[in-house]
Amino acid sequence: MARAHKYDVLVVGAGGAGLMAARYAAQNPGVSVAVISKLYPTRSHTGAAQGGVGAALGNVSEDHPEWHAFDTVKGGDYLADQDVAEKFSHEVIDAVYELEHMGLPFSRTPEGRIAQRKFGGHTREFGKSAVERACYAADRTGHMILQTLYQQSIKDQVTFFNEFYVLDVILEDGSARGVVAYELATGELHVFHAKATIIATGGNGRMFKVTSNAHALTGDLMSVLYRRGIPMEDPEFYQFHPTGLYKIGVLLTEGARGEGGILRNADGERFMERYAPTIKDLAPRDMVSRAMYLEIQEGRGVGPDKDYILLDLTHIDAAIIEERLPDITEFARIYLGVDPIKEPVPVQPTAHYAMGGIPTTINTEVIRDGNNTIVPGLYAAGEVACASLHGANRLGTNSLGDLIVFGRRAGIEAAKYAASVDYEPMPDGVTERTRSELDRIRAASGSERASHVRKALQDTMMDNASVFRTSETLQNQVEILAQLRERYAQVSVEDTGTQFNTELMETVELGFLLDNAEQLVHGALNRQESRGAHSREDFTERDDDQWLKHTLVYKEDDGSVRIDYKPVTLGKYEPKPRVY
Amino acid sequence: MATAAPKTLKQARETYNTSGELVWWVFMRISGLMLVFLVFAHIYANNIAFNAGEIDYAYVANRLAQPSVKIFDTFLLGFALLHGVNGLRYSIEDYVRKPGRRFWAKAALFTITGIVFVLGTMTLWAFSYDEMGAAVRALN
Amino acid sequence: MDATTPTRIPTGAPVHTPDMIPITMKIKRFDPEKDARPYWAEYRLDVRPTDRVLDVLNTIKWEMDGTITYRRSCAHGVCGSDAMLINGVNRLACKILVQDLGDTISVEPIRGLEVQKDLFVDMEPFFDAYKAVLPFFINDDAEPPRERLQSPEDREVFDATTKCILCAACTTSCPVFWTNGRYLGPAAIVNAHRFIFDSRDQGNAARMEVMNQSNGLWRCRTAYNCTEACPRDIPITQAIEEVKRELLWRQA
Amino acid sequence: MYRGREGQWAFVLHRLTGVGLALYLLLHVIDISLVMFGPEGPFNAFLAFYHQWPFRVGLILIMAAVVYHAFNGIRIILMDFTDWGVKYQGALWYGAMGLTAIVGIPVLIKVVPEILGIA
Ligand SMILES: Cc1cc2nc3c(=O)[nH]c(=O)nc-3n(C[C@H](O)[C@H](O)[C@H](O)COP(=O)(O)OP(=O)(O)OC[C@H]3O[C@@H](n4cnc5c(N)ncnc54)[C@H](O)[C@@H]3O)c2cc1C
Ligand code: HEM
Ligand code: SF4
Ligand code: F3S
Ligand code: FES
Repeated sequence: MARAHKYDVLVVGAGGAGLMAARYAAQNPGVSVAVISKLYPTRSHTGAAQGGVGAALGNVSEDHPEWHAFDTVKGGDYLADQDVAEKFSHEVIDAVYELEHMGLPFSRTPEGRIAQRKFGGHTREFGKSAVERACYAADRTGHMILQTLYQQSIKDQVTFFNEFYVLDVILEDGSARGVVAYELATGELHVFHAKATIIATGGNGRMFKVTSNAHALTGDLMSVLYRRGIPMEDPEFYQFHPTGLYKIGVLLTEGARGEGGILRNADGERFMERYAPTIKDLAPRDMVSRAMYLEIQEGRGVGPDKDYILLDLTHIDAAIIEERLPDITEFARIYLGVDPIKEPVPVQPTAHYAMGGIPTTINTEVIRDGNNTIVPGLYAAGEVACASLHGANRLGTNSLGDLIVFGRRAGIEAAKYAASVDYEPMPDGVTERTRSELDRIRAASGSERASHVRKALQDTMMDNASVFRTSETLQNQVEILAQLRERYAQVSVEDTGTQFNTELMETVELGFLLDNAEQLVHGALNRQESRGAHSREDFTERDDDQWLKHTLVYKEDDGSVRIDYKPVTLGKYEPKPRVY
Repeated sequence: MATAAPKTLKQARETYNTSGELVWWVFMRISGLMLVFLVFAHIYANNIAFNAGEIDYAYVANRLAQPSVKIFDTFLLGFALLHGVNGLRYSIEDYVRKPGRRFWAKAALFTITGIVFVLGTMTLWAFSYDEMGAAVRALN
Repeated sequence: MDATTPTRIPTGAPVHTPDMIPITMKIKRFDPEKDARPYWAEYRLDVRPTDRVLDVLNTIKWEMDGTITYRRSCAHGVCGSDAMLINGVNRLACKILVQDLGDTISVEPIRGLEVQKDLFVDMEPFFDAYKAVLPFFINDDAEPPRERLQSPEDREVFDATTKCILCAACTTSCPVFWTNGRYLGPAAIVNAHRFIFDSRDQGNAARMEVMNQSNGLWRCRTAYNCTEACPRDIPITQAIEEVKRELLWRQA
Repeated sequence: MYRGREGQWAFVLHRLTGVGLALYLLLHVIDISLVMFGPEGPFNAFLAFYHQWPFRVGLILIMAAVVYHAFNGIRIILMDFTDWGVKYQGALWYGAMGLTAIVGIPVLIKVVPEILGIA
């Protein structure tokens, strides 16, 4: 039998968003809170974030939340919901001060204030020139956020269930009742009964071959809810970060360009001058990644295979590099044997961030359709969610902002909700679905290995659905995905034990990844325009008349995919061509 | 593994019982410095200025007949014993893991040290080696 | 700093993908459901010299033997999942390359924590020690409307110890910790240091009390294994000695 | 064996020599205390017992140990109270070993033959 637990508020995921949510939920006396995570909290990928968190503090030069909101909307190619962007750009200022009050060790200005630097797409006076908006702690901002939040959760005595994999969300009569989780240590299933459940499980970058994302980022809960009939919003907008280390994808923060780093092609040319004359190397990521691909396509890539670009930091003072970018300097030295102080670093675009995800309202309530129908008791925040802040392309530093702003909102909203309702009854047999899937995999005798299917998925997604897409490559990928699903059904595991069966979990995660890829590819195939990170070679223009709307991808009961759309919330900022 | 997370200060206090570790730490350093002189002088006197192979009762008794040696050796004995016994305690606490055994090991250590200290002090102060020395000289 | 027109044309050393080489990987394995005691398993395979040890483990798990079990996530040394005893020293598997190790590599679980399966060890005692030092910011003054000020110099004092990723490489390399699992261990002290020397923090009295306990700070015998092992290059022993001195002057 | 570096071996040796010295000290006080029983007492008999080979070699080791322990003890104190002590701890250890040799070897040249009863 499954072990049973009961908490008023349940947080799934212990990254920045999850910990922030838990903290705020726990501040309500009488509301019990638990956090479930498949990793120890401090192993969450928020810790990998480097560059900074954007907030218009104006510590280095004049700045205003309105400018930030504008940059967010424009960076998102006008697909961002403008009410969300406005609220966000104001609230993130408070949230950053709050982090500081929790002890976060930001780097400092000479006056002792939080240090800020330039970042891609952040500008003064609605696009005039780059502005210092990214609040940073060297190139370990995410690490500091994650550690600080975890430290506070120790102070607050939050209850954690670590190395528990949430494999199902219990939805009954349209409302959420809790989750089913697999305990890695014992192989047991646990049922968590809750009044409110917050999903904060991060991204899904592992569906691509070259990615900055951790092995653990397999889009689990995006898939779980998708299978449960909740649509995914805007999954075709997947961000490729321009500067991943060549071949391995480890990220070199945009902060490197914020500090003056320059991208060069094989001719040594600063090619971004041609693509974005005003802010050059600090253009939004989608533009830079595309420019890099184009340079490579046109034969100006570097190296024996002419397939990478150089990030040049050699003109920057060595002391500044060591002080402000110590970690990425080390990454280049260790993994490529290149010393950024002396030589330019080989980079290539790397799969980085899902703009889309579980659709939510501005208050992080999960919605189930284009009419914004709320799923009572279900909340989502962080990279896994799509409150439509990032639109078609996220600006650098806006994800960490997203975590703290919407993580906080989720905690507050969920606790408020939990305090106002009683536990709804837990239906019978809630573990059946999970148990039978696990049993099926354990008992399978097929000849396929999960790793081979996953590799095929990652390679083909990279080829067919990454920076540039065409109807042909996407159609092709739809078929490949169907074949991969068949192969997935043949996957068997060698480890049939109950304790610490990581092979079993990797296999389950592969199933989740396949769903994530399906959402992305279908969303992309249907969207016949180019916008933000979604770039169609057969539809190269943005088409606001037809496509200024959010995609919703549904999984039907028969396994087929249905696409629907919902309108974008517009506001002050009229959609305009995006030039920098 | 489910962890009802944090350790409060109270729990921390319960887990770690207070003691004078700091004082001992300082003592180890001060006594160590003193011992450099005491031990080296001791070795010099007994092994370098004198042929260690020829040490016998007479030599020892003669030495112990001098008050300056008595005082010097008392310091040496006290510091070396305290320094050594505390060092041995460190080792016991690191290597003897079962609480019961650890208790007995330490009890035995302290008892033996106590006895040795008494023995040593008696040797230094309770007897007149002048007479004994004279007796020996007479014997020869 | 704005080098709009390049004065020289840097092209960088071309990055070649080196050829595969054969290696032998020895892994200390243990499955509580099958084995009475741990044993060494050997795998022979071809890898690239620039592969991380984690890549090698992945290759074994994905191509040769799916039962092998270890923690990993970020794969570039920032999450702290995969501290292991590699060729006799504690390293993160994702931060050490085959070319730095030679063609025979041995991998064991980190020491001093109970082995649960293969390279999985029970991390709870480690985190308990960490939690005991009150590793969180304490300041009960009214919060200012904006940030608390801190000079870059004051920020610099504790910079090194903010880098800790709680990988346990240090604590499980410490000879004192191996035999006396109740010793707080270097990781906990590092995290105490991070707050003790933060000019904004006020919780030191309580923290020092924990440090001063019989299994606290004073058990450190300056063996430096922790410092050698730390994948974040934190000068751990230096930090421990700073805390010792701080505690000493405070009590004096 | 954990492949630690200077610091680890310095610690292991310091502890081994410390424990060795402490145990020797206990024995040494006991045997010297036998002088209390006067010239006819067991003292000389004990000395004869000590003159057996293993004890003679042991005594030489103890002398080497005390020299190492003393110099490394000073190294530890330097590390505890100065930043450069920590920074150059490796070099200091080699220094301690070197000093042990410099001080120890002449002493041993003088003492070993005597203890071994050759001189
Ligand atoms: C290398 C890198 C650098 C970045 N730099 C920046 C930057 O400078 N600025 C910026 O704004 N953004 C940056 N980002 C983006 C940002 O860091 C992430 O989007 C953000 O950290 C995601 O946080 P999260 O809380 O949503 O999820 P995560 O931090 O990824 O946490 C996910 C949590 O969910 C848990 N989980 C997942 N699946 C399950 C399951 N099935 N059951 C139970 N638990 C589960 C995990 O254990 C984990 O605790 C960067 C991202 C990367 C990869
Ligand atoms: C000669 C000068 C000496 C000096 C400078 C010296 C110095 C030190 C110091 C500084 C320590 C503390 C080590 C630490 O905390 O890491 C120590 C430990 C110790 N000393 Fe000495 N000492 C000397 C002589 C002796 C003698 C004569 C004995 C034997 C009686 C002795 C036995 C020990 C023991 C057993 C330890 C504990 C070792 C450990 O915990 O690792 N020392 N010494
Ligand atoms: S101090 Fe270094 S080795 Fe120790 S846990 Fe932190 S990062 Fe790991
Ligand atoms: S290895 Fe251990 S003894 Fe001290 S210097 Fe490091 S904690
Ligand atoms: S996998 Fe994250 S530190 Fe190695």
